[in-house]
Amino acid sequence: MALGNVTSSPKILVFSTEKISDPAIDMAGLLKLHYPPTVYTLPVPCSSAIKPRWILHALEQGFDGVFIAADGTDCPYGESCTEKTGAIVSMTQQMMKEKGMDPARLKMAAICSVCSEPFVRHVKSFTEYLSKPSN
Amino acid sequence: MARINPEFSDELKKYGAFDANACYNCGNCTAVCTLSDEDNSFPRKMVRYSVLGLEGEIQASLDPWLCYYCGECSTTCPREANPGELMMSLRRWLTAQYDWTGFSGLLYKSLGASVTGFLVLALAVIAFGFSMDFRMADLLHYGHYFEMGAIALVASVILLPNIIHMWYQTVRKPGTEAGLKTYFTCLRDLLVHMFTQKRALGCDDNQFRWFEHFILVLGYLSLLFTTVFLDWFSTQSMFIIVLGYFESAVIFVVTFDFVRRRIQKDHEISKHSHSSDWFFVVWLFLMGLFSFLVRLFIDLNVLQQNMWLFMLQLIVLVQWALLIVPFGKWTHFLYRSFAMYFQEIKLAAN
Amino acid sequence: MIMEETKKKILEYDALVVGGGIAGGESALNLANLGYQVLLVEKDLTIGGKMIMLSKVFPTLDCAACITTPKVSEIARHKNITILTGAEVKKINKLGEHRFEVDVLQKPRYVHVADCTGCQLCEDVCPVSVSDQYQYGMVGRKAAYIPFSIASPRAAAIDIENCTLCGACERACPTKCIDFTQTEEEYLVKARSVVVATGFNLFDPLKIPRYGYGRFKNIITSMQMERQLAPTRPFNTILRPGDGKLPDNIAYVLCTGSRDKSVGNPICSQVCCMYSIKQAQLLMGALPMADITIYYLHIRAFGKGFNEFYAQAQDMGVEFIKGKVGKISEKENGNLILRYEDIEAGVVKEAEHDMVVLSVGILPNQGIADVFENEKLELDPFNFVQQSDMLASPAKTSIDGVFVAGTASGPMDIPDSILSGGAASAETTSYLRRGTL
Amino acid sequence: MEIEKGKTAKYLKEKRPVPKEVTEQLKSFTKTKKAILNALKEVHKTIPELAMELNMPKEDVVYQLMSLVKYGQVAPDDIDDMDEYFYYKIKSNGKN
Amino acid sequence: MNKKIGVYICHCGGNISDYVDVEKVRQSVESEAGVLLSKTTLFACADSNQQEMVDDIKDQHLDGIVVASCSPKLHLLTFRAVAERAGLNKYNYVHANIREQGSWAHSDNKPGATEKAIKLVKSAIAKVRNAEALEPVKVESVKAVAVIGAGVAGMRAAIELAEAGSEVFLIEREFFVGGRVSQWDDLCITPETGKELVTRLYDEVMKHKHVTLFTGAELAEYSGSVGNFSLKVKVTPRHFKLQCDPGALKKAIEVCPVEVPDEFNFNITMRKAIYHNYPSEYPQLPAIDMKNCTRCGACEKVCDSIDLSQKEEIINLKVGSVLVATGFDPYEPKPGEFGYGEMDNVVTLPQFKRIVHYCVDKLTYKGKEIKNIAYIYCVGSRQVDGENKYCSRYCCTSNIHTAITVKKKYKNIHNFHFNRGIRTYGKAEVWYDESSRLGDIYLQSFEHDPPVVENRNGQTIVKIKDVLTADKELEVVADLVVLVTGMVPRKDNSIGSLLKIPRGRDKFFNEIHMKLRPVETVIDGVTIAGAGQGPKNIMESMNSALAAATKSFSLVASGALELEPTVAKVDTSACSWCGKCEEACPFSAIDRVGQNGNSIAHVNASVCKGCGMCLPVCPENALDLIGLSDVDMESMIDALIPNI
Repeated sequence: MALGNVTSSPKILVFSTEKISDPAIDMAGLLKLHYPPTVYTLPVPCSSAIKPRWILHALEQGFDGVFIAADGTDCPYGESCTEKTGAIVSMTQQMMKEKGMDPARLKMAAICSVCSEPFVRHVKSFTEYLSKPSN
Repeated sequence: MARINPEFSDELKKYGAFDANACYNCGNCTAVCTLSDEDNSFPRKMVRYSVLGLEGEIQASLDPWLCYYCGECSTTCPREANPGELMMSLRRWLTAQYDWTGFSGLLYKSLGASVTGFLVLALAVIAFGFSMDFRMADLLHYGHYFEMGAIALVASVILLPNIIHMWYQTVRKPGTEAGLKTYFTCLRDLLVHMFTQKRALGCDDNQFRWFEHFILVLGYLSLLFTTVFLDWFSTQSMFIIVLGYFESAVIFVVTFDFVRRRIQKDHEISKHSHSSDWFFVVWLFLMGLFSFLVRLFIDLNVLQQNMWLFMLQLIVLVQWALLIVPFGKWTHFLYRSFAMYFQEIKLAAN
Repeated sequence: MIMEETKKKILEYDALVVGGGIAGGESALNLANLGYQVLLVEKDLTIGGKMIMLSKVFPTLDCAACITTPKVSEIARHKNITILTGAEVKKINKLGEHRFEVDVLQKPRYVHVADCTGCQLCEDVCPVSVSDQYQYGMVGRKAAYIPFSIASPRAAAIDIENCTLCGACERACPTKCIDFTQTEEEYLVKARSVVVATGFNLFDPLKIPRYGYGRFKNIITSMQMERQLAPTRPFNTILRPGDGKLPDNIAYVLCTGSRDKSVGNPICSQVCCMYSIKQAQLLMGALPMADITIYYLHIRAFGKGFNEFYAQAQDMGVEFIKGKVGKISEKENGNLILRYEDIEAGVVKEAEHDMVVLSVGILPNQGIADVFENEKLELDPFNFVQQSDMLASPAKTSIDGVFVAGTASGPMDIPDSILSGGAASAETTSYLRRGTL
Repeated sequence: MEIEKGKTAKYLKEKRPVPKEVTEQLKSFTKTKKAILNALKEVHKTIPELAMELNMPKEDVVYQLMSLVKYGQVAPDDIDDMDEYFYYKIKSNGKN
Repeated sequence: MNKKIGVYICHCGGNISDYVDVEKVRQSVESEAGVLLSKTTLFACADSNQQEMVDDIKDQHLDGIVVASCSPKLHLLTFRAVAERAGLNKYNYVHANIREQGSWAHSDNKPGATEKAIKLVKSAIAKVRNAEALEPVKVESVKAVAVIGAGVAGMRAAIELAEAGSEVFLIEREFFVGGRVSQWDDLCITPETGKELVTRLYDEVMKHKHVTLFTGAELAEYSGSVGNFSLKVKVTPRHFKLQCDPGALKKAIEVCPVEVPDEFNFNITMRKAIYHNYPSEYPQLPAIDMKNCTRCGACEKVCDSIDLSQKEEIINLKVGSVLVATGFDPYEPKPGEFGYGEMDNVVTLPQFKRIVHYCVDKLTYKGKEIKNIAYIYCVGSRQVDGENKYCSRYCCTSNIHTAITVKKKYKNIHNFHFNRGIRTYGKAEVWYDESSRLGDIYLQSFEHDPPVVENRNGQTIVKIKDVLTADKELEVVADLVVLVTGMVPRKDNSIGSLLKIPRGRDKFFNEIHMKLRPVETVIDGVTIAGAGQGPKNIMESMNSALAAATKSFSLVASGALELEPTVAKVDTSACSWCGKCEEACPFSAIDRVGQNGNSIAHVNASVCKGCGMCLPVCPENALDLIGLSDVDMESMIDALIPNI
């Protein structure tokens, strides 16, 4: 569906977490680590609270990719976060496959509260992946 | 690879240095110094070498002689490390290094040795006078010959070898290869600097200091000439007599001002006086004054009755000629000029 | 009550905070949040101290205003805090534990602050133009003026020294808040504790004539550069005050008036290295083509994130030269020649720059000690307020019940000032509690 | 003692005469202001151009001109070809 | 549905407006559904603008506001307060982050940044349109604070908290209090020694009946949230009864067969398994180190006070706030780093301080007299290749002070400081001056060319290319090489990982904002103080301890707290209890309750922390977070969708 789109850069929705990964994304700005402005962030309390339907909604409505900036082991709500977020991702990817979407349009990585550089690296490489004509 | 010697700064302290260790190497002193340039950036480098105790580097350097001590580096030093005074002390230390007899070092480091030296010479002169029954004519006669002899002796036995030593340390040893022609062509600088101290004009403080110094040097050299070669004390020539009066007056008037400043300490350069500085200015003052008075007494025809004055004059003269000139601060006049000369040679050779 | 004292307004507070900068503000706010009644006395027309004047702050590059203004407005609105601006503490007498008697003198502002809407109409009509102290003399301001747009209170004031009393402002004022009949107000404050947060003064570079500040117009102080970079800046961009040229080769001279016994200040000011590095980074953003050179002795990048910030400036291309600038001379075109020893090369050099910023140091703001009458507020050898128990209770002074916050006790950066303000309020709290138990 | 609101300056003037320097200063500012505004009437100018024309030290022009910018009477225009000096122009009526 | 929305777009004095065309943003959103007014402002957070917003809300009867400015981490609370002052429910205000995630992140792409800002503001408008008035969850706050770490910062904070009127539990992992400062002798700023300072603080702690000190105690478990934390503290026994006869103790130490390196002296000496760090140390009761004890029982035979049967205890505590002051570790040089571990005369600064402490008239180490000491700075700090990029702040001053002490205490000492640029900031500059004047020699290395320590013919040589002597190679024969090691975070990060305190790039605990909230962490109710937050000297640690105490106290002072209403909510009509949410909830906030004969899930609002973990697991989509419903999320996503 992105094929007919004329805009230059793929649109990515990032789910960040209020206490851990969102500060890292803020810091990326602070450090002027540039990344494409077509990356939009919506903070949630914890990455394991993201409902698959939100992800699907975003992808269906026009986002080229969704990136979950998960808490990883730093999650203030408990160790199980990573595992639970992982489950959400695989469940959603399953649903994406069923809908004929490339499951690689959903990505997840743990972004610690100071992982500004890894965040920028992730969204840049994700952008690159999504810009490939085959996608 | 140079090895650090922390004891060296203690040695330098005996030559009058103090607080140089406080230096935090900001380079302010070098930057404010108007005589410092890209080829010779000082005094910080010398401060640094002194702190580290790199004696070889200091001996090979002419920088201490290139400084004419305006005091700006010391007044503006953020650490009050007194680089100006350090440079002064290095000149004393270098004098001691150049001097093959070792007397310089002894006199600089020990006030006792200096005083003893002065006393011994004074007693020797008195003994000599005694042996002559204080006959004025003989004394005048021998006094005159003493001057000539002393000049010849000091110049050939002490000063010349020391200058050669200095040359070896600062020119030859660091590897400067200069042809004879260079030595010849640069001679002009030697003479100019020796007689004019031109370089001091580059200092940032007032030029009056240079002027005073300049006329003092001229007065001193011409009085030397007048007494030794024109035989001032025995001449009948009105011209020479008046010239001598004038020259000796210049000396004691200017040195009086120098002494006054050292007492009042109103300028940075006169704040810190080493004993060798006192000896230098006071003896120069006494020489000028006594010479003046001796001639005056001759002219008034009262010297015969006042032999003590002549004896005093002779004592001061002997002390000056045998202690201050070969080993004391007087040598700076020579080394400075030669430093400029060697510096020109080094520049020309590179 | 004695007759002559009846003129004075009598006020009672739990704590008197002297100085409305960031440290004093932090103390006042903490105390007020715990329910204590606080009187904040500020000499200037606005609270926020020096910080509110700054551009951005290191090492996070947050804008100073973004941090100061909300704090300032929280202070201004707090129901437990009373603010007196344009007021000075004249006398403090300690009558006993928890009993301080303080004389405060408030100069007339000639404006009723409560009625002023900050519309600036008075400013428009005022015919007078004098040097603007809030822009460190780089531009003028009117005699009827609002200090600057984010001042608190954002209200006009009349500079009576320079006013021609033409009355134009009064006629223009829509709320009729200008009132030339105002007179000095004297207050007698009964306070149970005192926090001294009187901040610092900047070194005056006129004391180093060989730098030529004042004579050479393109040499400015770091505070003037700070203003040029701030959102409430005097020019529309960075300009040389000598001729209005956009500078493209700017030099910073560190340790101007710090670590320098020859000007009587042997200590390090702790912030100059970092604020200069910060300004250099900001200048590289504002003037992308400009070269920035910082002449330093030692870079004191010691705090959290500071060394990384220093490395970042190096990566951005800021040039760092180790060597103290010895003297500065001016060329015909207004450019400046800096003479220094390049320590790494051991050689004296000269460099030309078209603008020079003197990174001036922090000096004590000395008056406060004289205000204490019957007990002595001890000062340290550098004339900052002496911390009597520096290790265990850094906010304590020689007088029980008087606490010190921020740079009044020595140079420090903003995070340290804020922590110190927090410490002062903590100590004040326990002191006040000792009074009630 | 009732003093009318909005006319209090007169009251203070009686009590406290305005120092001479203040009025002098005002005169000199008004003069400079006029001169600068006059010079900018026709064409926009840079600070060195203004300094030359008004025969004023450049630093004084910077100070006075920037004050006028602040008071909204003058506005910066383009920058010169060398990217060195801004041109300044009169701000019409205080509205751009 | 809110229809009267005010939108405020901040210039941030150029921080935003330099890259984002704020006027364009304003124009693009002014006709969005529900937007009644839209404004740009120089500083949204300035007092005058706040007042303007209050007036707007009141005059125009706004029912929702959007502020587009910096990160909400800075000013969310500021604008919530504005809303409240104007009588608007604070949850009807939504923030758009167009600085950190807008102008700054995309300063290289102004049109892109503007476009993104428009989308972010529209998204915020979409959310505020659906926003409801919410009431914060009110909880009772336990008027007690747990202070973790009884070093000087922890003890000082405990004293302050007790004086302010809180119950304090001071929890120390070691058997003795005082932390690192007890290992220092002279402290440079005052004549007081570390021991004396610790003693003073300990006495003060003991005076307060509201402070309970646990030694040998570790935080084992933690649950709950601000105002109401439950802690389980594991207390290891000392194996000593309270009274102990000094003679018998001496004997017990003598007979103990176990010898281990004494960590108190940084392993330069040995101690027994029965030990105390120094005479009159606090608490004045020795302890047995059970990790090394062989339980041979020899000590029990000579000393009645020893009781090897004492058991570990678990203590449950309820507190409203936790203050973490766990301090630092000195950097441990790697084997071979400047000869450490390979040459027998290379020690660290902390070790050196202990050596100086034990040598009375003559400075000796391993039997050899020390005259020439080479100090190598920045070991473990400002690493060019390693990962510690930060400056450890205290080491220059501390080392110079030690060098002065050594010079004054012993005869004929020569100090050589191999540094990277001395950082004696502030008043500490006078120590640098004094040491220079005493004849200490400072040598500075280039960043990429550190000094070299080598063994040549049995002599230890330190070589350097000296910045201060124009790159000249210099060398010193050293009798002892002291590595001036910096501070690193505690090796044992169990507290940090238990409490989930985020760490900064330097791996120290991170505050929320260095200037706005310098002692708070993102974990509500957990504050930090002292060198655990980053290198600090004692005075700076004390300042942060006092500031953190104030902050922690303010959380428990009133006995009640308001918490975010963002908790999970069950759609009772959709739920048909399957138990998955109960399983997913890490806080046991979900119970099974009966409703009309059926079982459904119920959320206990005061226990729920609003993490949302229960949301995706519900097969019926019966769970939502308040303020983060499907409608909220999807309308926000829709607003972000490109080219609509």
